Formats: sequence, C-alpha cells, structure tokens
Amino acid sequence: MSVGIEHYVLLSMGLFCIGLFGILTRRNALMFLMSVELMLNAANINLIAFALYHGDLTGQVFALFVMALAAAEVAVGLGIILVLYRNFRDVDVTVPTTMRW
Amino acid sequence: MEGVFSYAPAIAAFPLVAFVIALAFGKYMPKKGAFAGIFATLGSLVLSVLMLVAVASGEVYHETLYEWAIGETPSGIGGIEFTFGILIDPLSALMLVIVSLIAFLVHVFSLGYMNAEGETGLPRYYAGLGLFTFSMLAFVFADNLLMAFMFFELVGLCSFLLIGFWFRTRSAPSAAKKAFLVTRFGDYFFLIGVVAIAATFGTLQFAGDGSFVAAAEAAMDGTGEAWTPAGIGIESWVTVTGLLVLGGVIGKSAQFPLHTWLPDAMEGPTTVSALIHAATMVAAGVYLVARMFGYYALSPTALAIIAFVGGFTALFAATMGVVKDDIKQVLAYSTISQYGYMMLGLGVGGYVAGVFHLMNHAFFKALLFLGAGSVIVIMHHEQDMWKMGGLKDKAPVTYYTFLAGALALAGIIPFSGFWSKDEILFDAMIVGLEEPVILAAYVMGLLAVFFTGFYTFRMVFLTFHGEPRSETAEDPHPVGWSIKAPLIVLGVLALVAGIANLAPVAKLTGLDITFLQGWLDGEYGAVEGLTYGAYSDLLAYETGVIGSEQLTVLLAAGLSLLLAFSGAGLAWKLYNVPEPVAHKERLGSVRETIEANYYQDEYQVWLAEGLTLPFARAADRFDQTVIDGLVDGVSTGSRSAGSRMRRLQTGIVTNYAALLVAGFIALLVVLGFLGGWFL
Amino acid sequence: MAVFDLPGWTGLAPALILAATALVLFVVDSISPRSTNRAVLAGISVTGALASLAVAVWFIAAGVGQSGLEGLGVIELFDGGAEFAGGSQFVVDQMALYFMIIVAVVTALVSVASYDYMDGHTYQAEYYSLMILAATGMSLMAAANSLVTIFIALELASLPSYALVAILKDNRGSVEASLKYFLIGALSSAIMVYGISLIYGATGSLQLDAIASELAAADADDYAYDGILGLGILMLIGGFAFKTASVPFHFWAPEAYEGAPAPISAFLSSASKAAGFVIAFRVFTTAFPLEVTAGLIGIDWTWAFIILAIVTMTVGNFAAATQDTVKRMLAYSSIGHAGYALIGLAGLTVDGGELVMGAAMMHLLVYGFMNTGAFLFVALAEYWGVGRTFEDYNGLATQAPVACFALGIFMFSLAGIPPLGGFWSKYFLFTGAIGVGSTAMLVVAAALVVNSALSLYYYSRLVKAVWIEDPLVDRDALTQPTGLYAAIVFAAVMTVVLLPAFGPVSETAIEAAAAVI
Amino acid sequence: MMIEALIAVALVGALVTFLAPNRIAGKLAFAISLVPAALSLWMFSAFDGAGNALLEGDLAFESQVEWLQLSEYSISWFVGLDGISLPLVVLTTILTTLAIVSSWTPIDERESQFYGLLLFIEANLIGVFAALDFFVWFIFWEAVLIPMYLLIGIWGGPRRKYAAIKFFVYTNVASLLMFGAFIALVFALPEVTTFALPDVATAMLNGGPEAMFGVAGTTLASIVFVAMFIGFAVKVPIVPFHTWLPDAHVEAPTPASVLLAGVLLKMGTYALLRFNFTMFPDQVEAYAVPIAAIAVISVIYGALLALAQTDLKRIVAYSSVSSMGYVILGLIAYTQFGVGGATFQMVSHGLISGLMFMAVGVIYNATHTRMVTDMSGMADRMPVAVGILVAGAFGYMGLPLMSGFAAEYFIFFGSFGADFPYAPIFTALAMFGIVLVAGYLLFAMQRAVFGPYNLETDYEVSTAPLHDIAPMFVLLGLIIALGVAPDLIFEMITDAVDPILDGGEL
Repeated sequence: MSVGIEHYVLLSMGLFCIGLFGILTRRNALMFLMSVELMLNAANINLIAFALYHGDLTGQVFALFVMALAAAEVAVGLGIILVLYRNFRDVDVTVPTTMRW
Repeated sequence: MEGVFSYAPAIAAFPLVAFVIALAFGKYMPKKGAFAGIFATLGSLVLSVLMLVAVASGEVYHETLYEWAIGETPSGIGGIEFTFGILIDPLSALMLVIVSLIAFLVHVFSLGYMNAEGETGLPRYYAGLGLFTFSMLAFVFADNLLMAFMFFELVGLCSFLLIGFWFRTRSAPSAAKKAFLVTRFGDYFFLIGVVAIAATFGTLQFAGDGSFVAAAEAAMDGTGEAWTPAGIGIESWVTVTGLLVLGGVIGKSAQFPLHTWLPDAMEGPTTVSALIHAATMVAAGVYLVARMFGYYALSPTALAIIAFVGGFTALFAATMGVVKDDIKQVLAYSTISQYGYMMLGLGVGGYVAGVFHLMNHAFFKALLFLGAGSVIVIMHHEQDMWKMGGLKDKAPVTYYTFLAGALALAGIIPFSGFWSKDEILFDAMIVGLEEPVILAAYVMGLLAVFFTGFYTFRMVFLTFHGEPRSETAEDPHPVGWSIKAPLIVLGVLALVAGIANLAPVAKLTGLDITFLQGWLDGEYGAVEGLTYGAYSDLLAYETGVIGSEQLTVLLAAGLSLLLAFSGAGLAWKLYNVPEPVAHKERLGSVRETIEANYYQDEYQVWLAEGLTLPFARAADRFDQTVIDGLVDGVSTGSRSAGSRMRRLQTGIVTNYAALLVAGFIALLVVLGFLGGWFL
Repeated sequence: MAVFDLPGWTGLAPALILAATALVLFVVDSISPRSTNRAVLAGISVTGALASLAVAVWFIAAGVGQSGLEGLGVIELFDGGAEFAGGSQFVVDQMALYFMIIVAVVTALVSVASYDYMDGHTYQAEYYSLMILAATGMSLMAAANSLVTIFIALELASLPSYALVAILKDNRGSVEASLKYFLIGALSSAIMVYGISLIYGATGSLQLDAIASELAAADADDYAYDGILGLGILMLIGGFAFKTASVPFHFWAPEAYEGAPAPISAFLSSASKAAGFVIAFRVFTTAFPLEVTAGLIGIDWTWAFIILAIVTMTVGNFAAATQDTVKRMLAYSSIGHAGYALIGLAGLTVDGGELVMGAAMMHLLVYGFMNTGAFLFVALAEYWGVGRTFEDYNGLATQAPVACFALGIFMFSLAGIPPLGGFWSKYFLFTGAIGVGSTAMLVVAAALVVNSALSLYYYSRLVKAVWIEDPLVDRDALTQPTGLYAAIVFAAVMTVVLLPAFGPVSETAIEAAAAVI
Repeated sequence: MMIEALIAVALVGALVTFLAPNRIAGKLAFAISLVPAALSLWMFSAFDGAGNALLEGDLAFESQVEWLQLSEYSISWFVGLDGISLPLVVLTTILTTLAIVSSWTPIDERESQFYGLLLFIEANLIGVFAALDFFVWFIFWEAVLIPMYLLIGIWGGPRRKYAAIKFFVYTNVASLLMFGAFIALVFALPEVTTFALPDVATAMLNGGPEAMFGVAGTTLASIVFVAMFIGFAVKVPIVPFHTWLPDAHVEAPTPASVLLAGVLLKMGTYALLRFNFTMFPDQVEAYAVPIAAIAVISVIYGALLALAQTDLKRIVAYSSVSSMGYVILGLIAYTQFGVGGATFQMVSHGLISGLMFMAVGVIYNATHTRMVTDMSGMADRMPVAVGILVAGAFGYMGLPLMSGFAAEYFIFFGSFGADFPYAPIFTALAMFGIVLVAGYLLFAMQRAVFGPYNLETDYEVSTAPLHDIAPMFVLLGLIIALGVAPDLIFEMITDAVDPILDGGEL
C-alpha cells in the first residue's frame, strides 16, 4: 500500500497532541521542554510531507530553520531552568508562584 | 401743569436714594439716616400732591419710560413688549398721596419710637423703610401688570426685612419667613396670571387701547383675537386669569385663607406695622384689584368670588379680634377684617366705595397703630392690654387721637370710617337683593360691624379707661413731639376724611357732594376707560332697592350704625369699669376655637412641616438609597467582577497552559462551527 | 532623493543598524569583559537606536512605500529572481517603516532609562546587546513578508526577551517571570509553527503574496482544505496573540511585566506588542484577503478578532481595576490596550477599514510613548526603592513633582483624556469601530466604552495616590537620576505634543493601512 | 485670533502659576486672570456677530485651520462666537477671576498648583463655548475633567476622593455615550466630510441621516437624540442623573464649587442647546412631553431634596438641580422667550449660584461648619457676608430686578404659551418651584444666620476680610444689572436663538 499525505498529517497531529498532553501534565521543566520539542517536530513532519506533496523545497528548508531555532530555544530554556533551580532549589514548574492574581 | 409729570419718577426715586444713603452711610449720620428718609418721603409727598393737583386740573400722565425686554409671544399673537412705565390717573394720584403721606409720618414717628428708644441697627431700619416706600410708590404708578408684579414682590421682600428687623430673637425671623412664604404662595398664582394674560393678549398694559383690558373686551365681543389654551372659551379664561391674579391679592391683603401671616407680622416694630397695614403691603392687594378693575368687571364670577371672600374675611377676622389681649393683635385682626370690607366693596362693583374705604382706612389704621406704638412707648414696651388701663388722663393726646381712630374704625358717624363702610354695605345690599351670593356676603359684612365695634372699644376701654393695672401704667414714659405730631395729623384726617364722599347725604339731599366719585369718574380728568363710569357700564350686576332709594340708603346706614353702636355699647358695658375682667368663659366651647384662630395656622404649618417636610425627607432617602445606590452599585459590582477576574491568574504555569489550550479550543469550536470545518 | 542610488538591501537599514549595534556591543564587551562602563554601553545602544530611528524617518519622509509620482514605491527584498515566483521575503513599505520607528523610539527611551536603572547590576553588556538584538528582531518583524522570515524574526525577538526578563538572576521574581514567559512562549511558538505547516499544506507556499494568489486561484465551491486552512490560520493567530499579549495567550504577561526589570517591561509591553501587531496586520491583509478567505473557510476571520478584542480588553481592564501593585496594574492595562488595538483587525471589511486599522497603528505609536513612560516611572520608583503597591506611591508628588506630573500625563493619556495624545488614538479607534457600521462592531464599541470607564477608575487611582494621598511613611529626599528623568520627561513631552501635532502620524498611519489593505 | 489669545493666555498663565512659588501664586493668578477677563469684555463690546453660529450666522472672532485628515473626514481647529456663546465666555472669565480672589483665604496649601489648575480649567471652559468643530469641542469638554478632578480630590472635604472619582467617571461615561452617538450620526449623514458643527447642523436640517446599523435614518436620528440627551443630562445634571452633583459640590473647595455650579453645569445645557435642540427639531417636537415632564420633575424633586438638607452647600447644590430644570423647560418650549430665557438662565444662574457658594464659603471660613443645625444668628457676627448671602438667596428665589427673575419670567412666559401639549400645565407645575425655593432658602436662613447668636468655637468669629467680600459685591452688581437691564445680553441671545426656531431658514 502507498503511504498517502493524510497518514503523515495524522502522524504529526498525533505527535502534536502527545506533546500538548505532556505540557499539560508534566511538571518537570525539562519534560515540559521536551514536549515542546515534540510539538515542533510534529510541525516539521508536516512541513516535509507537504513539501513532498507540493513538490517544492521551501517546506524542507523551513524545517531546517525550525530545528535550528528549536535548538536555540532549548539553549535559552536550559539557562532559565538553571537559574530557576538556583533560586527555587527545584525544577518543578508549578513551584514558583510568588506572583499571581 | 404739564411739566410737573416729568418729575413723576422722582416720587419713587427719592426713597430709593434714601435707602442707598441710609444703608451706605447711615451709621455715620445723625439719627442714623432718619433724616434722609424723612426728607425723601417729604419730597415724594410734595411731588405727589403736585400730581394730584395736576390731575385735578384735568391732565393725566401715561408714559412708557423704559424697555425691559421685547420679543415674540410664544402663543403666536404678535410681538410683546415688557416695559416700565408710569400711569398717573385719579386713582394712582390719590394713592400716591396717601402712601407718601403715611410713609412720611411713619418716618417722623420713628424718630420718637426707634431712635429715642436707642435701638441698634437703625440704618438697616431706615434703609428698609426707604426701600419699602420706593417699592410701594413704584407699584402704585406702575402702568402695566408685570411692573406691578415686580414691585409687588419687592414689597414682599421689604416686609420680610422689616418684620424680621429684630433678627436676634427667635420669633421675628420666623414671622418674617412666614409673611414672605404665605404671600409668595399667593404671588405664585399671581405670576401664573401675569404670564397667562401676557400669553393671551400679548400685552400687559393697564390703560389705553393697547391694554389687556381693552383686548379682553374686544376678544369677548369678537372684534379682537386672543390665544386661549386648549380652546377654552375666552370668558371662562378671563375669569381664570383674573382669579389667578387674585391669588396675589389674597396673599398680600391677608384675605382668607392666606391671612395667617399678618398677625405674626406684629413681631416687627409697630411703626412698620403701621406702614404695612395702612399704606403699603396690605393695601397693595386691594389697590391692584382697583387698578385692574376693568378686567374683573368683565367676569361676574370673579367679582362674586371677590365679594364673598371679602365678606367672609371681614366677619371671620372680626370674630377673632374680640378675644385678643395684645393691643397690636387686635389691630392686626381689625386690619384683615377691614380689607375684607374693601374686597366686598370692590366685589359688588362699589369701586368708589372700595377706594374710599381704602383711603379712610389708611388714615385711621395708621393712626391706630401709631397710637398703639405711642401707648407701647408709654408702657415701656408692654403690649398686654390687661396690664394697662387709666392712660386716658396721663396721655391725653394719644388718647383722643386714638379714640378718633377707634370711632372711625368702628364706623361711628360722623367719623370717616362710617361713610366709606356704610357705602360699601349699601352697594353690597342693593346688589345682594338680586344676587343671593352677594347677599350672603353682605350679611356677613353686616355682622362684622357689630364685632368691630365691640373689639375696638374693648381695646379702647382696656387701654385707657379704668384704673392702672400695673406699675408701668402708674408712671408712664413721656412721649415727644415726633410721636404726637403724626398722631394729631392723622387724628384730624380720621375725623374729616369722610367729607370726600358723603354719598348717603348726597342721595338723600341730592347735593352734589360726592367728590371722590366724581374724581374717580374722571370729572376732573382721567385715562380713557379707567373711570368709574366705564367700569359701571361693564358691570353685569342687577341692583334692586327696598321701597325707594332714600329708604334703602337710610335702612342700610341705620342698620350698620345700630350694630356698631350695640357692639360698642356691649364693650362699654363689660369693660368700661374700674376693674374690668375677662369675660371669655362666657363664650364657652367656641372660645378655644376662636383663641386658636380657628386653627388656621395649625393646618397651614402642618401643610409645611407636617406634610411637605417629611415628604422631602422621604424623597431624600429615596435619592440616597435607590438612585445613588444604583450608581454606586455599578462601581462596586464591576470592581468585584474585576477581583474575580484576577483569580484567573493562579500563578501556576501549568494551569496557564491548560487555560490557554482551553481558550484556543473554544475559539476553534466556535469558528469551526460557524465556518463548517468539521463537516 | 538619494535612496535611488542605494542598493535594495539597504531598505532594511533600520534593522541592520540595530544588528550592527548589537555586534558592536559584543565587541566592546569582549575587549574589556570585566569592566562595565555604563556610559559607553548605554551610549552605543542609544546611538544605534537613534540612528535606526533617523534612517527610518528619512526613508518614510523620502517617500519609500508611497505610490504615485513623488513616492518611491515599495522595496521588495530577496524575491529570488525571476525564475522563482515566490515573491519577496522582506518588504519595506510605510507600515514596515512606521513600526520600525516605534521600535527604535522605544528602544532608545529604554536604553536611556537603563543607564540609571542598571546601575550596579552585573551583565550590563549582555543586557544591552540582548535588548538591541531583540529590537533587531522586532524591526525585522515589521518588514517580514513570508511566514519563514516572520517566524525567524519573531524568535529572534523572543529568545533575547526571555533572557532579558531573567537578567536579575538572583531575583526570584525575575526568574519566575522569565520561566513563565519562556514556557508559554515556547508553547505558543510551537502552536504557531504547526499552524504555519498547515497553511503550507493547504496552499503549498509560505510567502504571503503567493499564499494570497494560491487562495485566489482556489475553487471556493468544493475546497478540500478549509479545515486545515482554518485551523492553520487560527494557530497563526495564536502566535500573534502570544506576542501581543492577547487573551487567551496573555497569561505570561502579568508575571513577565511584573517580574522583569521595569525598563524591560516597558520594552516588551510597548515595542514587542507593536511588533506582534505589525505581523498580524501584514499577514492578514496580505496573505488572507477577506473575501477570498471567507469564501474558502466559510467565515470571516475578523470574527476571531472581534471575539478576541472584546474578551481581551475586558479581561485586561477588569483585572487591572483591583490590583494592589502598580506594575501589575500596568501589565493588565497593557493587555487591555492590546484589546483596543485588536479592533484594528476586527474592524477590517471587504471594502476598506483603513480608518480603523490606521487608528490601531496610531494607538500603538502613542502607546509607545505613554506606556513606556509609565513603566519607566515604575522603574524610577524601583530605583528609589519606595515600594511596589499604590500605598507605597502615596504623596510622591510632594517630593518629585516633575516626575509625578509626567506620570499624571501618562495615566490620563492612557485613559484617553484630552489634551493628551492618547485621546486621539483611542477616540479614533472608537470612531473607526462605529464607522464600520456593523452591529458586531457596535458591540465592540460598547465594550470599549465600558472598559475605558473602568480604566478611568484605576488610572486615576494611581494619580490619586501620587497627587492626592498623603505619604504613609516619611521618606528621605529622592534623588533625580538623569537618564530616567530624561526618558520620562521626553516621553511625557511627546505624549503632550502628539495632541496638536497628530496630523503627520494619522496621515502616515492611514496611508500605510490603506496601502496594505 | 482673539479666542486663541484668550485660551493661550489662560494656558500659559496656568503653566507660569504652576511653577511660581506658593506665596505669590494667588496674586499672580489673579493678575493673569484679569487679562482674559478684560479681553472677553472687550470682545463683548466689540461683538459684531449675528444669527446662530451653527445656522449660517456670521460669527465673531471666527478662525478655522485645517488640523487632521482622517481618511475622507477632516478635523479642523474651528472656533467662533455668537450671541449664545459670548455671554457664557464672559461669564467664565469673570467667574474665574472672582473665584481666584475668593480662594485667597481658604486655600493654604499647594497654592501654585491650585491656581494653575483654576487657570487651566478656565482655558478649557472658554474652548468649550467657542469651539465649533466637534473634536475641538470634545477635547475641551473632556479636558475640563482633569483639573476639576484634582481640585476636588486634593483640596476637597473629607469624602473628597469618593466625590472626585464619582464625578470623574460618571461624567466621562456620559461623554463617551454622547460621543459615540454623534459619531454614528456623522457617519450616517450623506456627503458630510467634516466634523464642523455647522456642516452637521445643516445636513441634519435638510435631509438628516441615512440608514445605518440596519435601522432607518429617522430611527437612527431618534436614537442619537436620546443618547446625546442622556449624555448631556448627566452633565447638566437632570434627574435622575444628578447624584454626582451634591457629592462633588459638598466636597469641593469653595472656588471649585463656584466654577462647577457657575460654568460647568452650563456646559451641559449649552451642549443640549447646540446639539439636541439645534440639530433635531423633529425629535424635539416628538419628545416634548417626556422632556417637559423630566424638567418639571427636576424642578420639584430637586427643590424637595434641597428642602431636606441641613448642609448649606448641599442645599445650594440641589437647588442647582432645580434651577437647571427651568433651563430644560425653557429649551423644550422651543419659543423665543423659552430658549432665550433658558440661555439667559444659564448666565444668571451662573452668577447667582456663584454668589451663593462664595457667601457660604465665607461663612464656612469663619465657622468651619456648614450645618445649619450647628450655627445660629451668624448675622450678628458677620453682617456683611450674611447680608450678601440673603441677597443671593433672594436672587435665587427670583426676586424682581435681579437676573434670576428675568430668566425665570422669560422661561415661564416662553413655555406657558408654547405649543407642545399641556404646556400651560407643565409650566404652572414648574412654577411652583418658586414657592419651594423660597421655602427651603428662608428656612435655612432662619436657622443659620438669624436668631440668637450661637456657635461652639474656641475662637472669636470675626467679620470676613475685604478680598472675600469684594468678589461677591461684583457678582451682586452684575446680578442686579442683568435684572434691571436684561437686554444687555438678551438681545444678542434672541438674535442667535431665532434661527434655531426657524429651523435654519433665515
């Protein structure tokens, strides 16, 4: 059988939802970060698949950009998580609630 | 004589100047500004006499001097001009003389009554007198209804200022407030009347073809057009407007039911009472009726009501007068009653009679009040008649002049009061023979004569006769010329003023000695349409006689004289004894009612403080709670909503993510359904 | 005009200058890593910002982006040559320059203020260079004309912002703020990228004009991708909503603004918000023309913005009404103003709507002054160390009348009370909303009325605190830091001057809006 | 350029005073405020306008400059005066000067800011009455809020913060409503491309709006009329939108009350006249009865509320509500004397209420209480002040030969014969106010200033200084002058009013 575009889309959507689920449930900052990565990669799958489907390369090129930016994001994120740990002695994202309402 | 009229404005201007001077420089002047007032009123008097002479020589003066405002009548009957103007005809000339004379005498009297007694705040007093005189004089020669209303109101202001002269007491300010409020209530109707008449006829002139009287006549016989609201017939509309104006009259002239302010007004200095009762404020009302008599003559209904109110008030007030112990109170009720007579007279079409009594009353009432003032000085400001007695020998001048006034008031022949009162009753009687309502009014007026005679002489006997009933009465305080002179002048007038119009004599003998009637009928000169004759033509009254006219005259005169004498006699019987005692208990159950003045004050005070005030408080509470509560409620509501909205921000980032996604999905669902993506 | 002679890429000069400035700052820092010379660092960044500003103003004055005889037309960049029909990745037109100006102005103000505020802090160089980098990103967002460049520029603006919020490393508030900012930001960007991918799938293109032409070419009757396209658009909106701090993507804003150093709060709430709006404006006017898109996805996307506008301004203002700390109140109020500006997109119609969108652009400019000024006053207060709550601000006017006078100007201008610049933009938004003439926009206008009434309440509350109330505690005399004062006074003066001198602003804004619609 | 000069002097003066040291601020502000006063009086004497500013009348001191271009709509700086606005401008300048003098005694802290705000408010008030472009007018209209908010909030009484914020928000919401309504109207008017009031008025009088928001043009016009009426009713204020007024008045310092009652309330009635009653003749006719009813209710209800008060300032405040009811009655009469009288009443009430608040303030300076229940026989200690208070009170009661009587008489006469339904009845009902006003004022006098002297103070109450008394004498003089010679302004007012009644046809 041939793998149609819709399969890719379904896959990416699944991946996206998994990432989203992780974000909503995981309290560990690193897990949070990983879930975001999942969502981004879901987008990448889409882009590449559609690039194939439409037969032009911009999608694939953009996917590369996204990866790069994802990396940068992670870098900044890890830095923030570092100072977070230094200030709160924890990487649980639900701990810091000094500011609310 | 023509030129003299150009000085007419000065008649009113003099007292105005005196007012300014007294107010500004009074405290630096000798006698605290009294002389400014005296000279001013003297000047007015002289000028007024000149006017009188000029009118007598056949000229009249009707001039618009100043344009106040002009514009279009809303009712769309052309333009209208609100102006200040002077109308000097027999009536106003006569009234000018009376007012300025009384004012002059009161000023002189004040020297003895106020200055000599070392009152404080005299500049204020003399300024008030000046303003009072100014307002009244301007009111008298006003040539249109609006101007009349304006000065009518100013008169009210002055009464407020002067009645409340002793403002450091509790009672005086209250009395002043009451006087202004009650008369204001009357003026409320008056003002509606003014506005209505202006809107109806597009003019407020008293005299001439442009007058609202002429316009009303024209409208009634269909030759002229006038606006009436909602298509009311012009006849009934004239009646309505006339009665509205009458509201002001009833207020100022202290007719039932708006008479309650007047007795309280005795809180003012006696001189002020004299001025108010004799010549200015109270007289203004009746004078206004006489001034626009032509208009009332067009409406029998209005006239009948005037007559009935007058007759009723005459009796009503007289009965209250008989039980008073304060000499000024007695005089106060006599004033109400006497003005009732004038209203009666005018109401029955006795224009001359009404004016005649207005004049006479001015003299003898001023006399009586000044006399009372003199008594009060003598008694060291004691006003209770039961503490007096036996002053006859100690103050002869006061006594005899006062007696003259009393005789005039009681209507004893040949004193002036008799002639005018008799004429009023005669006119009332002959009309009453045809009109039952008028007859009732006449009967009441007639009964009042008895009570008048009674309370008048009760007052005289209690004050002057018998034995002194207090140590102050033992050694009275002497009075100076400034008190005696005015008394003498007025005493003479009270005696002889009747000569002006000896109508009964004329009717019996056929002599032409009804000078006043001729005067008012324009024999010497008058403004077209403002004459007794013209009014009589308008009148719709039938008159009847009993037997012959002479008989009727004699009958009327005899009847009133009889009653007057019997009243006086009863008083003589009861009180002209060395040690008089009160006989009130004989009145039995009626007594409380009368002493309480038929509870007139009670219900009026209740209306003000028992009804209006609580209602106002309720309105205030409603305002604070409901209306303002709504406003504040909105703000508090939105703030609590805000503090609820804050709680969205729980501070836990996972919740944020959840809410974010939820919100996003909600948006997706809404738009998705609208866009039909899920199909 | 001289612009003719320059090569095309110089059209991006305002952004490039900022980028260069950032590099210079790096160099300076690497020359002397230890010593931090505040004057030099601040000076460089201010110079860079002002230079960028000057160039942008010059371009706009020279007529870049204006059609017609004297106009120089739009500058298209990186359109890949003739054989590649993609169209340009960047476009420099009036709207781009307009928003570059806003960004540059805010950057300049914030840099000046930071001179005093950052006194004694470490990482000065990093601070400035990060800020300038973020500014570069925002400036690029203004010109980005393809979903790719938009995403890159947006990330270029976001990543430094995360770090800037966290710059006070030992301050728990700062760290917490940056964490939340980052997490929500990451989530939103993920959503946005996914949206982009879906749009790419639906249209097969990432360049805005190309997308538009694809959609125009598509057959509206049986369009298979309506769901994908709609979802993509919605996710894209999510990305913008995050940048502009609109509901429901606003949750980061209150904490981020409250926790971040006040100048950074000013920077984010003014410049970053404006940048977010410019891409929203551009994408939705260029890539998704109303009637075409509506025909395909079966609904006007303005509905999304109408809902967002109402909800956003309501949430922002109501939550702001009862705040206790001044900075948080301002944070919420800035959410409310995002709601106001959203009217600019909500009010778009098939035939025009340049008035309402222009009004939104005007509002963002004026907002750049008054809101920046307000946050800088908070910076001043933090510099003085008077405290955070309204009560702590009581009676400041007696000690610092000038600054408090300026604060009064900012507050009343934010409330839209004349005679201040805020009046024009707010009431033009109101006017535009009504002028659209649709009932839905009438509802938006009504919401605007309710909210501005409420905003009046809490803005005047701050004025009351500083001008009317008496101090709770007696403070010792307050210093007058030059930089902060200069920035605040300048912002105040501009806020006032913008009332009489509003003509150029309104004309440029409306022309720019008309050009893209 | 005269109007610009007026405004500029006031604005610059405000800034100068704001920066001046406290001790000279009062005198300085007074000196500065003399310039606008003199200028406006000169303008009054040199007035050469005719007709109504909105209806092709020739304006005096007109000037128009293009300001903003809003897509196809243009906004221009457009000011000018006609017979209606000029008297109000003069009233503003004179009252400001007097208010400044009258604040020398009571204001003893942050003087420079206080006087600066007074001058600032004067500038805006002049602008309100002179502006002829909607946006210009609205800018001044709204700008008045800030100084008044601060005046009440900083120098006010105990509950000043509540009163200030209430005034601020309440009136601003009303303005927003009115603004929206008017904008909708302008957009609905065919071929109107400016916000200049004359253009809008002309367009309204020939044709009116087209359909918008899916409602017909006439319906839209009615909606706009009602919305704007409500918007202005808050400012006037008319029952039931009046509750901010007593709070604001009671808490405000005397000079602020003088300006608030003297001029700010007139902004509302002036706007009603300029907008509702000039641009919507049909709606005026259609809504005559309800509006007349509201007017009567305002008169009677306001008077009743005044009757229930014991705070002198509150009494005067509520009596203002009552007096504004007369203005509405005169406007709805839609006759020469009615509308002219209403305008006359704006000026007259401005003078009289200003006088009353000053007198109350002077007494308050000495007694530090305004409760009629706390004091008695004040006439004994401060005869002159009390004398003026009494004079002002009688002016309020509409005593003839004072401006109040002229105004009320014009209104009553104008509305009694007017041709809206039941006009005579409404008029007669409203006229009962002259009895009630006498009631509550005399009642308060009797309790507060007459009777035996009694006041618990630990100091000797002395007579007021000259600079407290002098302004009141000026006002009293003006009141009497206008009462004796109403034509001083009534002529120019009617000249400007007539075109309105003719529906613009001249």
